[in-house]
Order: sequence, then C-alpha cells, then structure tokens
Amino acid sequence: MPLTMAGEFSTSYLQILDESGEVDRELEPKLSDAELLRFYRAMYLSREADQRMLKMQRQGRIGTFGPGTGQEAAFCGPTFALTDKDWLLGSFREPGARFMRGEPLSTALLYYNGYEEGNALSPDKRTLPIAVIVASQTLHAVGIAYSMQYQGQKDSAALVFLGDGASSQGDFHEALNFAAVWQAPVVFVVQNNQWAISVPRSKQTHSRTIAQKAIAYDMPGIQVDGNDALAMYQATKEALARAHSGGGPTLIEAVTYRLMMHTTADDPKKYRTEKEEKDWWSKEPLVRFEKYLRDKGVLDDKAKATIEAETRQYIDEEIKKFETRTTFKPDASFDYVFGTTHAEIEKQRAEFLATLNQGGADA
Amino acid sequence: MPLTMAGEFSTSYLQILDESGEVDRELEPKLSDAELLRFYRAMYLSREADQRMLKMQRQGRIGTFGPGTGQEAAFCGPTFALTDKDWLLGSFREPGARFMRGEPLSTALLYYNGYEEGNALSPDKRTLPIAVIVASQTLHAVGIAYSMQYQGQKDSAALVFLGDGASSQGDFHEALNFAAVWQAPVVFVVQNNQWAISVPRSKQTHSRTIAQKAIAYDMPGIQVDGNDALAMYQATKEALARAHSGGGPTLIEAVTYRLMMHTTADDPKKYRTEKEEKDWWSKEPLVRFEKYLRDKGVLDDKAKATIEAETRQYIDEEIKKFETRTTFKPDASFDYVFGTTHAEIEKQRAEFLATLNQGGADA
Amino acid sequence: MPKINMVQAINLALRQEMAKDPNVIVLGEDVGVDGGVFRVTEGLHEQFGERRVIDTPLAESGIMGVSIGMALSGLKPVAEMQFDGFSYLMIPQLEGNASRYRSRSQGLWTVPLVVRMPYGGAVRALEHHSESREATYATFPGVKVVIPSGPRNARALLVAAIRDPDPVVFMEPKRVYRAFREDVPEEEETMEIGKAQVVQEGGDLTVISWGAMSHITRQAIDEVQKRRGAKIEHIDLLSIAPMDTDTISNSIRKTGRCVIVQEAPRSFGVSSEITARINDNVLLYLEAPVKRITNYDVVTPYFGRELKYIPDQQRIERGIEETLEF
Amino acid sequence: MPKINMVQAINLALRQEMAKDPNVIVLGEDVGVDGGVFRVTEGLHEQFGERRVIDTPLAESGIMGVSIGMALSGLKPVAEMQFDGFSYLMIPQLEGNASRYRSRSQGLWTVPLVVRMPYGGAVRALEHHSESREATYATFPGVKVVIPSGPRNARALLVAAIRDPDPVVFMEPKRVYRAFREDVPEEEETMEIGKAQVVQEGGDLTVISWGAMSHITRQAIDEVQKRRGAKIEHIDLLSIAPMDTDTISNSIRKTGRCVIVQEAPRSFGVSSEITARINDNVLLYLEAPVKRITNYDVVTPYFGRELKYIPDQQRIERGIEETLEF
Ligand SMILES: Cc1ncc(C[n+]2csc(CCOP(=O)(O)OP(=O)(O)O)c2C)c(N)n1
Ligand SMILES: Cc1ncc(C[n+]2csc(CCOP(=O)(O)OP(=O)(O)O)c2C)c(N)n1
Ligand SMILES: [Mg+2]
Ligand SMILES: [Mg+2]
Repeated sequence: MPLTMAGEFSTSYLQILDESGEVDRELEPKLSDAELLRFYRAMYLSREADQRMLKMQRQGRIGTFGPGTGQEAAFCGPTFALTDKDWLLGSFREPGARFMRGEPLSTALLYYNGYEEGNALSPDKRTLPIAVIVASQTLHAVGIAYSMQYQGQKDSAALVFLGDGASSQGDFHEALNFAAVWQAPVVFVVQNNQWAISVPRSKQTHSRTIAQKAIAYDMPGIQVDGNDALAMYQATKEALARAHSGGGPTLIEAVTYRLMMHTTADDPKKYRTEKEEKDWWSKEPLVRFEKYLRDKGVLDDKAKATIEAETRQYIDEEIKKFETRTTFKPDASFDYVFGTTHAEIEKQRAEFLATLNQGGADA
Repeated sequence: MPLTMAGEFSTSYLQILDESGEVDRELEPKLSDAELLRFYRAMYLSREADQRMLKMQRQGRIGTFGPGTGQEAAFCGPTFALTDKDWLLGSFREPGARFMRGEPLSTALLYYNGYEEGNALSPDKRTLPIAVIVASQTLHAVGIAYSMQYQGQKDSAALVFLGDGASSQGDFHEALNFAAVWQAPVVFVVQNNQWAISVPRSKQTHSRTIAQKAIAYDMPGIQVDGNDALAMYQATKEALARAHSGGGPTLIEAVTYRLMMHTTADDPKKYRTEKEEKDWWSKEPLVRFEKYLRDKGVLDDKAKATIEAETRQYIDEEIKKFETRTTFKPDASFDYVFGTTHAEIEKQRAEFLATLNQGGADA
Repeated sequence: MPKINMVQAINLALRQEMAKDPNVIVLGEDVGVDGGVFRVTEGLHEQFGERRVIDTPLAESGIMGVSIGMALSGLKPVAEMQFDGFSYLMIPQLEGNASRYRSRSQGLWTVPLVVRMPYGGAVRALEHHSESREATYATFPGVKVVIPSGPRNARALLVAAIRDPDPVVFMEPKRVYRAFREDVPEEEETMEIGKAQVVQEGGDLTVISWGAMSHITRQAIDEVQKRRGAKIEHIDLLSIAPMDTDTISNSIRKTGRCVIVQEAPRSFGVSSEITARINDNVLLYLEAPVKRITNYDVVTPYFGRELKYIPDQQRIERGIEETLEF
Repeated sequence: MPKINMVQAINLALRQEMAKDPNVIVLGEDVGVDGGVFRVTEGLHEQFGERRVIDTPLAESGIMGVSIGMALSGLKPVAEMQFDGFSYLMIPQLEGNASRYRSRSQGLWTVPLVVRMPYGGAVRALEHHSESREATYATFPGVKVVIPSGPRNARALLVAAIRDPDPVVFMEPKRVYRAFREDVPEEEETMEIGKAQVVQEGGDLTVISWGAMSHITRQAIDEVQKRRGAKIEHIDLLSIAPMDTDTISNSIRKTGRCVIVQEAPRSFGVSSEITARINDNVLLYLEAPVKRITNYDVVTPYFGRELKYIPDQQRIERGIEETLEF
C-alpha cells in the first residue's frame, strides 16, 4: 500500500436564520413563544448594557471593559441551550451570557470598577468568574467536565467560550486534547469575531476555519453563523445532548464580528476600515432575530416597547444600586490569600491597618 | 445555506519499502549505490552505538540515555534528505541523526556522562543540542526558519523531530500555528513510536493519526511508515523541496516503535507486552533496508562484514577517546552564566575555587 | 512502626487519603500503570482504578489546568509533575488561576489541590532534572510551598497538603527518596503547614535547612558538636510559604548566630528571605552576620560537575565553625 | 535635547537600533499595525515593514520560542509581552532554553534577545495587569532583569539590552509611561547593565528603589531633606539581575542606614535579596535594621483597593524618618 488514504474529514457550516432574517423551516428549533422572548430579551439587555457601560466608562464611573456588541447571538445562543445543571465558563466578552446565568448588572459594574466583590455569583450557579488569561479557562472546563463524569452527574456538561485569538494558545490545544482523550462532556465555543485586538483572523491562524481544528482530535467540530441566534442555540443544543449522553466533546466555531472597540482602551480605526465594520453591521444578530420574531408573530411594536422600557428600568436600577453601594473592607485582601490563618499575614495586616490610620495610602 | 460543507480534508499514508522488504518501484527514490550505503551505515551505526552505550550505562561509565533502536529509519531518513544548509533540531531520540550531522560518538558520550562539553557541535553544522523539554524545540525551529526566510537563505529549511507524546504539548500547537501563518520553511517530523514512557498512543491523543493534526493549520500533513527508510527519506525530501521553494511547512508522522526501554531508567515490562514488542521487531527498519540493498545488489555479505568491522572499530576508538579525555575546568559554570563579566559572579567563583582547595565538595 | 523510605511514605499518604476520601484523585504523566517514574504512585492504579489514578497526556499546563477545574467542582486532585524541571509549564495556570481564585471571588471559589514534584540535584540526572527552584514558586502569593526532608514528615505533610484548602506545591527532594528509612506510623499523622520544626534545640547557634540539605546538615551539626561541644539548634523549615518567622526569630533571640544551608543558587533564594526576616525582626540580637551556605548563581551544571556546586558536609561544618568563632 | 516621556524614549531606542542593525526585529501581539497597546512600537511597522515588525498570533510561549530560534540563527529579536501578567506563559522557554543555551553549549550557542513588558500597578487596570514580579524572573540564573525608572535611563538601558549578548527581561513600569518627561538626547546613549545608579549622594541614609517607586521615592526624599536637613543617598537599582552589590555596599559603609522601597509584596522580593547582600557584606556597618517599605504578601487586589497596598509617598517618608531616628 504505497500512497494511500489515512483519513478523510470534513467540517460543516450551520445557518438557520439568514442575514435577511429568513428562517430555514426544516432546521428551525422548536421554542415556545415565551422562550423566544426570553432569548430575545437576553440579547437586547446585553446590547443595552454595553451602551450604558460605555457612557459610564467615558465618565470615569467604571474602568476598562470589552463590549460584546455584535456577538449577542454567539454568546446568548449557547447559554440559552444550557440548563442550570450545566457549567458555564467564559472569557470577558459574554456579558449577556453572564446576565442569563443570574449575574446582576450591578455586580458586573462592581467588577469593572475594580472590586473582587464583582465576582459574586454563587458557585451553585455553576458559572465561573471572568477569565482574563485567554484560553486558560478551557482547561478548567475540561477538569469540571471530568468531575461531572466522575461524579456521575450525567445531565451536566461544561460549556466554555473563548475567542479566535485565544485559539492560538497552547492551553486551547491541551484542553481539546484532554477533552477528546477523556471523551469529557464539554463544549468549546470559539467566538471568532475576526479580530484579536488589532490582529485579523488571517494573521492568527492559517486554517480556513477554526472548526476544522477539531479534526486534530477526532472531535466533532462545526462552523456556525455566529450572528444567527437560532443556529447557535441549535448547534449547542446538539453538542450538549451528545455530551450528556457520553458522546464526548464538541468544538463550535461561531463566525461573528466584534462591532465595537476591543476594550474601551482601544481604537479600531488604527487597524481596520469603517467599511468592514459597516458590512458586518448589516449582518448583526439582533435585527435579524427581531424580524424572525415579528414574522412569527411573537413580537410586535407594543411588546418591543415594553421590553425596551423594562430593560431601561432594570439597567437604571442596577446602576443606582451599584453607585449607592456601601464601601468595602480595605483589608479584604488579607482575608483571602489563604483559607488558613498565618502569623506573617496577620502581622502585615496589622501594619496595613495602622498605616491606613496614619493617613497613608489614600486611606 | 443551512447545513453545508465548510471544508473537506484528507490525510495520506506513504510506504515504499514494505515490511517484507519489497519496494514500490514507482515510488522508489533515485539514490546512487554510494548514497544508499551511506544511508545504511548511518542506521547501522545508530543501532550499534545504542548497544554499546547500554552496556556502558549498566557499568556506570555513562548516565541515563534513551536508545533509538527501532526508529533508525524514522530519524536517519529525514536527516539523509537534508543538506548542510538546512537546520536540524531534535529531542533526545535521534542518535543516528546527530552522528550524520557530524557529532562524534565520543562527544555524545560526554553529554551522557554529565558534561556540557558533550554539546560541542559547531554552530556551522546547523544542528542544535539535544532538547529535553519535549516540544520546546519545535518553536525554535520555526524561529530559525523565519530567520532563513528573512535572510533570504532560500536553500535552508529547519527540520525538527519530536515524539508522539510531545505532540500533546501546547508548544507544538503554537509552533505549527506560527509556522503556517508565516509559511515558514520548516518540516515537523513526529516520531510516533506508540509510547511516551508508559503512556500508549491511544491515551495520548484521540485522533486516528498524528498527521491529520496538520489540518488544523491548513498545512500539508502525511503519515509515513516510519520503519521504511525510503519512505521517510522521500516524504522529507518533498517537504524540504516545498519549504525551499516558499511553499511553507509540512507535518510528517513517522509510524514507528520504540523497541527498547524509554531510557535506561525505565522498565517497559511494567506497561506493555512482550508480544507487542515482538510484533514490532518483525517490522523493524534495518532488516528490511538490508534486504532491499541485497536485492538491489548494493550490499553483499562481504560489504556487510566490512561495515560491521568499520563500525565496531569506530565505536571502539570513540569510546577510548571519551575515556582518555582530560578532566574539565571545574569552574566552567561561572564562565557561561552571562556573556559579560559581573562582580558578584566573579566573587562567587573565587569562593567556589577556595572551597575546592579546602577540600570541600568532592574536589 | 515500620521503617520506610520517602517514596513509600508518600505512597502511604496517598493511599490512605484516597481510601478515606473518594474525591481525592491522582493524575499526571506515568502515574498510573507505571506507578510513576520514581514509583511514588505504585499500586494506586490497581487499587483505585483508572478513573482515580489518571495517566494524562504529556502536557503540564494541561494537567494543572484540568486539576484546577476538578478542584473548582468538588474533587481533590493531587497532580504530579514528573520533574520540577518541567513544572514551569504549569506556572501560568498556578499563578494566573490556582493562586487567585480565592482572592478573585472573595472566598466563593477555592482551588484545593496539591501539585507534587521531585526536585533537587545530586542524582546523576540529565539536564532539567537537578534544579532547586522553590523560591520561584514562593514568589506567588496564594500558593503554599512545602518541602519535606524525610519519610515521616513527608507523609504527615502530604496528608496535610491534601486536606488543605489552598493550592500546595509539594516539592520532594528526590535525593532523599531512597536515601534512608524512618519509622512512619501506619496510623494517621499530620503536621501543620506553615510551621517549621525545631529538630534539635541548642543555645549557641541556629542552623536552618530544608529538603535534601536537612539530612546532610544534621550530620554536619553532629560532627561540629562532637568536635567542639557546642549546642546547636537545628530548624527544618518544611514550609517555604507561608514561612514560620516566629520559630526562626525565637531561635535567633536565643542563639544570636545563624547559618542557612540552601541547595539553590545564592541569589533570590529562600536564604535571602530568611535573612531579610531576621533583619526585620531580630537584627539586634545578631552577634555575627547570617552565614549563607548555598549553591552559586550559575545555571545548574550537568551532573559531571554538580556535586562541586551543591553544599556538602564539609562546607556546612566550616560555615558553622566560622560563625561560632565570629 | 527634546523632553519626551518613557513611551517615546523606548520607541526612540527601538527605532534607532533597528535603523542601525537590520538583524533587530520586533515581534509580539499588536506591536505592528496598532503600534502596541501602549503605543510603544508606534510607527515602526510603517518604517521597517511587516517582516521586521511582526504582529504574531496570540501565544506568549510561541513568541518567546520563535524569538529563541531567531536569536540562535543570527537575528536580534525584541519581543513584547503585552502585559507581564501574561508573560508567565513564556517562563518555560525562558528558563528552559533562553537562559541555558550559553551554559549548555559552553558558549557555542547564545540567545541574545530582549523581552520587553509593561509591569506594575496603579493604572486602574483589569486583573493580571498590575503585578510586580521582577523577583520571579530574577530566580533564573542566566537571565538579566532590567528595570528603568524614567525616560532617559529607559532609552539608554534598552539600547544596552538590545546589544547585550544575553537574554534580557526588560520590565517597563507602565505607571511611568506617560507620567513625566525628561531630556533625552537624540544621539546614542547607553548605560551598563548590571550597574545601579547613585542618583543623589548623601551621608545620612541610603534609599534604594527601582521602577515606578523611584520617582515617588525621589519626592519623599526631597520632602524629608527639606524637613530635616538630612543628606540622603538615593540609589536607583536599574538592574535586578545581575545586581550591583558594590554600589549598595559602598553606600551602606558610608551611611549605616538603609531604606528599600518595593512595589512588590514583601516576601521573596528584591528587597529581601538586597537585605541579604547587606547582611553578607556590610552588616557590621548597619546602625539600624534595613527598613523595607513594600506591598504586602497578598494576591494583588483589583484596582479599587490597590493604591492602599502600594507604597506611597507618606509611607516612604515615614520609613525614612523612622530609620534616621533609630
Ligand atoms: C494569555 C493572554 N495574552 C494576552 C492577553 C491580552 N489580551 C486581552 S484580549 C486579547 C485579544 C483576544 O482576542 P480573542 O481571543 O479573539 O478575543 P476577543 O477579544 O476578540 O473577544 C489580548 C491579546 C490576554 N488577556 N491573555
Ligand atoms: C515538558 C516535558 N515533560 C516531561 C518530560 C519527561 N519525559 C521525558 S521523555 C517523556 C516521554 C516522551 O514521549 P514522546 O514524546 O513520545 O517521545 P519518546 O520518548 O517516545 O521518544 C517524558 C514524559 C519532558 N522531557 N519534558
Ligand atoms: Mg476575537
Ligand atoms: Mg513516543
């Protein structure tokens, strides 16, 4: 057998709701009107929260953050497919996903205002704090998935978000490899938003798709229109079903676009054209989902107005809550170095508190 | 376009000289008799050196090392395809490859006897010292390949060996990714010898082949019978030609087997069957290559006897050279911390030398 | 009490803790079927099965990363780094995540895991198998760094580490693995992490050591005591971080003289930290400069030269005598 | 001489060295088209092209690994880690390869590269963007660690680092980036790596600082001198490894009193090493314990709290006065 075939592989692409909001009836997921509205509200809240946080950042009321605008389908879709027995791990560009898992906006604002108190989601929500070191969280997801398998929690899988840039990290490779070897119940969702700060997808990796990277691990991989909420939901649903039934991990590539700056410290004009941004605005996920809901009769002007008003009210209340918070214990950092008490740490705490009282360190 | 194809891929397998020593005439590389003999000698020396070093290790004359027995085609084949303008980077299981690049056995023995003086191959040989941290060298190869590209050295590519176990490391992923993005002239040769110490290939990665990992980077990848010297030579030759002509990197998987222990500190009986070893002995590379040479009329009993005698003589002389070496400068470590002189280091050197003179530290 | 070596003692700790707590999981390269390249995990795979004793792919960051995930979700992973020379691959996960989850979440999320690794030199090993880099790990707040020096404290400290609520880097001096045996009780025994042990009391001088240096230091002390009749206090540090300043300070208050024996290079090592703490707390009690007997600030030489660089008994004896005479 | 800030000064050093030596290559995340997230490499991409100013994939170990390969084959890579908080991903390549090639090959192979990174706190940044971990890097023999404190020495030291034959970790205090301007000559200027700088002479007390602490320390010294008429010697360390023991020792011999100001947590930091060297060399000259004004041994708090933890001018003044009065 001289030059023979050692393997043939393929990667498929899923779209259910196209750019113009037309739905593929055959693939359309069966969601109730209430579910669809909940789904839409989540995406809408994420978009609105971005806008308000942007203003607050410009006014110095919070620090740097990375808006999710344009990617709402890519992160709300998969999250909508989870149950509260599943785990969610993310990086930093899934605001709406975190809200869906129960994080109040006021808490998120605390995080972005420089307080660990902003990572306050209770562990029983099975949603981990934001992971800043890109791709590092993918391995945690595999470890958690292993735990679920080990503990016989069959209904529980781990879903982890990362970016196209993060896919270049060694940890991503190691996570996919461990997950495949262990057939662990984990779903990797790469939000391929075309950019990693200023680096375009084409300089990030040479492969045509990120989905095909699954082939390196003989793992199911699929490329999905990441601005199509239904497709993102559906692809994740199927991956979760596989995970829950012992079928192992899946890699999902969400093809989407970061419509705004990387973070509030970034200026995209330095590295990409306004035309490109405009083109992607025409494919953005909310408009298309709204059209689908209207066509379906699930949403009308009145319902839309209610959602808008309620969202605005929620955001107003949360901002107020955030801004009227009581101050925090200055020496909290000493409480959480270790779970045990140590003399040297306590000595330093005393020194710290004495210094504060002496009026040093912007007491 | 609902569920459509995003990409189709395949991985092929190359064998030219089969297990029984039959050659595929169509694929047979055109090598002169002299070249074929040089090739065979290199593999033979590697095998013989292993045997002698094993004895020396058991006698305490050198420290731990990892024999290459069984993998001679996998590492000599690619090396035979290189010119001296190409670079070679390896891990620790390519003894014959290093000899082919000009490393005397006496030098290798020094290395395994605990002296940095054993890494003495001049940089103009373009062969890097042994890399112990698995996969770390793959990135160096990409950097060197970039240098060649940058400096316009079109005839120069970098070839790097690693093991199946090493393919699990993040650095391997990052190296493949950088290489593909840069279309750097580099050839990755994974010696898939089925084991990483006690861990079988099946627990190392879930993919059917290691070659298919190339798909993750849209890079040419091929699986080769790693015990087939001709196929390993030919696959590398083609990959190098591509690299030299601006066609970018290639991943080659050599399917082979580690016929002996991982290192002299290891006992394979703990984790694998003698039957498996025996099966692979029947596919080992030297016998098959010898049959090919005899069938071709390139080798006969007399020529074989000469090669054996000359190899033995060479090894004897090199061992003698190694064992009659002069002693080494004890404070050499102080010479090579930095390329510049620093007071603290010199002060410590003086202290070190004074201590030696006082008869401390097994002077 | 059976006399066992450090490898057996660590194995005993693992076996007993695994038997006691089904959440304790062992993972790493070759820890399963092979029983570990030093045979530390021998027999565990047979006894507890491959779900609890996992032969992982060859990826240290991966091992640490999945261990963090396990620890976050109720398991107690005890991960092995095959050698400390390869453990640096897990630093990003240790520094970036394991050490921070407690602080990051104000105690909501914690990462109780142990990462064991053989470390240190003098075993005729290849490059990367001989370093002593405990100080590197100690630069990360939120990480505990523990170093046993013999079979008995290795067993007791590992049990404590497994039950500890924080990430513990457990560094095993491989030179000691099979060097000697000690009585180690079958019954449970633990020691408190964060405490040094005064292994011998004395009023004339304090010697501080840890890891493989402790055994050899002990011999040097015996020799000097025999020769001079001096009474020397010997402190075995055991915990590098958090470090037991009080035991050190109390000893210096008594003796006024201090020798530190460190296998690692001199600069930026544990002996620097100890010296600084002596400065901070008990400088005025010192009757002589703290004497630091250490390796040198060089890249660890291959084994042909390494014994010339690691402190040996003679150097330690000389250091003690010079400090007594100062 | 034009007055420029540290970002511009570093940019100047890169631009001039690249113009001079075609082997100098800049690589990292967003260093090209974007000019770096802090704009340090601004304009280099336009001037030198994308083969010399490379926007790499997002992988720090990769960046370091390919840089080592480049350095081994005749180039002079200047790699950027976007923040030191992500630089730990390159430690395995730095420790395992960059720091060792010279020693491994007895000088045949060398790795002349620079790895630049912004570090340090007080800039209201997200998690992982505020640490000060110079000591971690200093635990690796064979690695040089350099920290400028202002525009002028940043420029001169970076030129020296680029021309240096060894791997240099070049840590840029991001708090200083745009904090103030200094005269920086257009003409070439370099400083010797491994030497501290006595920025002000004085006989009553020695203050040692580095990085962002130097500027604030300078202000504290001025204040105390004004208040008390004391003459204070100020040493800017500049090189963490190798460290300039002699300049420190000579100063202590003169003043007998020492204050060290460190942004990093107290334990296992540079101030511990300095204190240990003072012990080793000039203990008997000390008239007071060395005073260490540092951060605390906690996981770096998020920015809401961090300013309470980093030494500020008042704490430094108080420390100096206490040590003068001791
Ligand atoms: C390991 C690591 N290196 C660098 C950074 C700095 N950084 C933050 S986000 C980012 C780009 C991430 O790109 P991508 O993964 O595509 O996610 P996106 O920002 O597009 O959502 C970089 C380089 C980081 N957070 N982690
Ligand atoms: C990063 C790293 N981790 C662990 C080791 C210890 N180690 C040495 S060889 C080896 C197995 C390597 O397996 P493979 O890559 O398949 O190469 P082979 O030994 O089979 O040639 C291990 C775990 C190492 N050298 N480097
Ligand atoms: Mg992106
Ligand atoms: Mg192998």
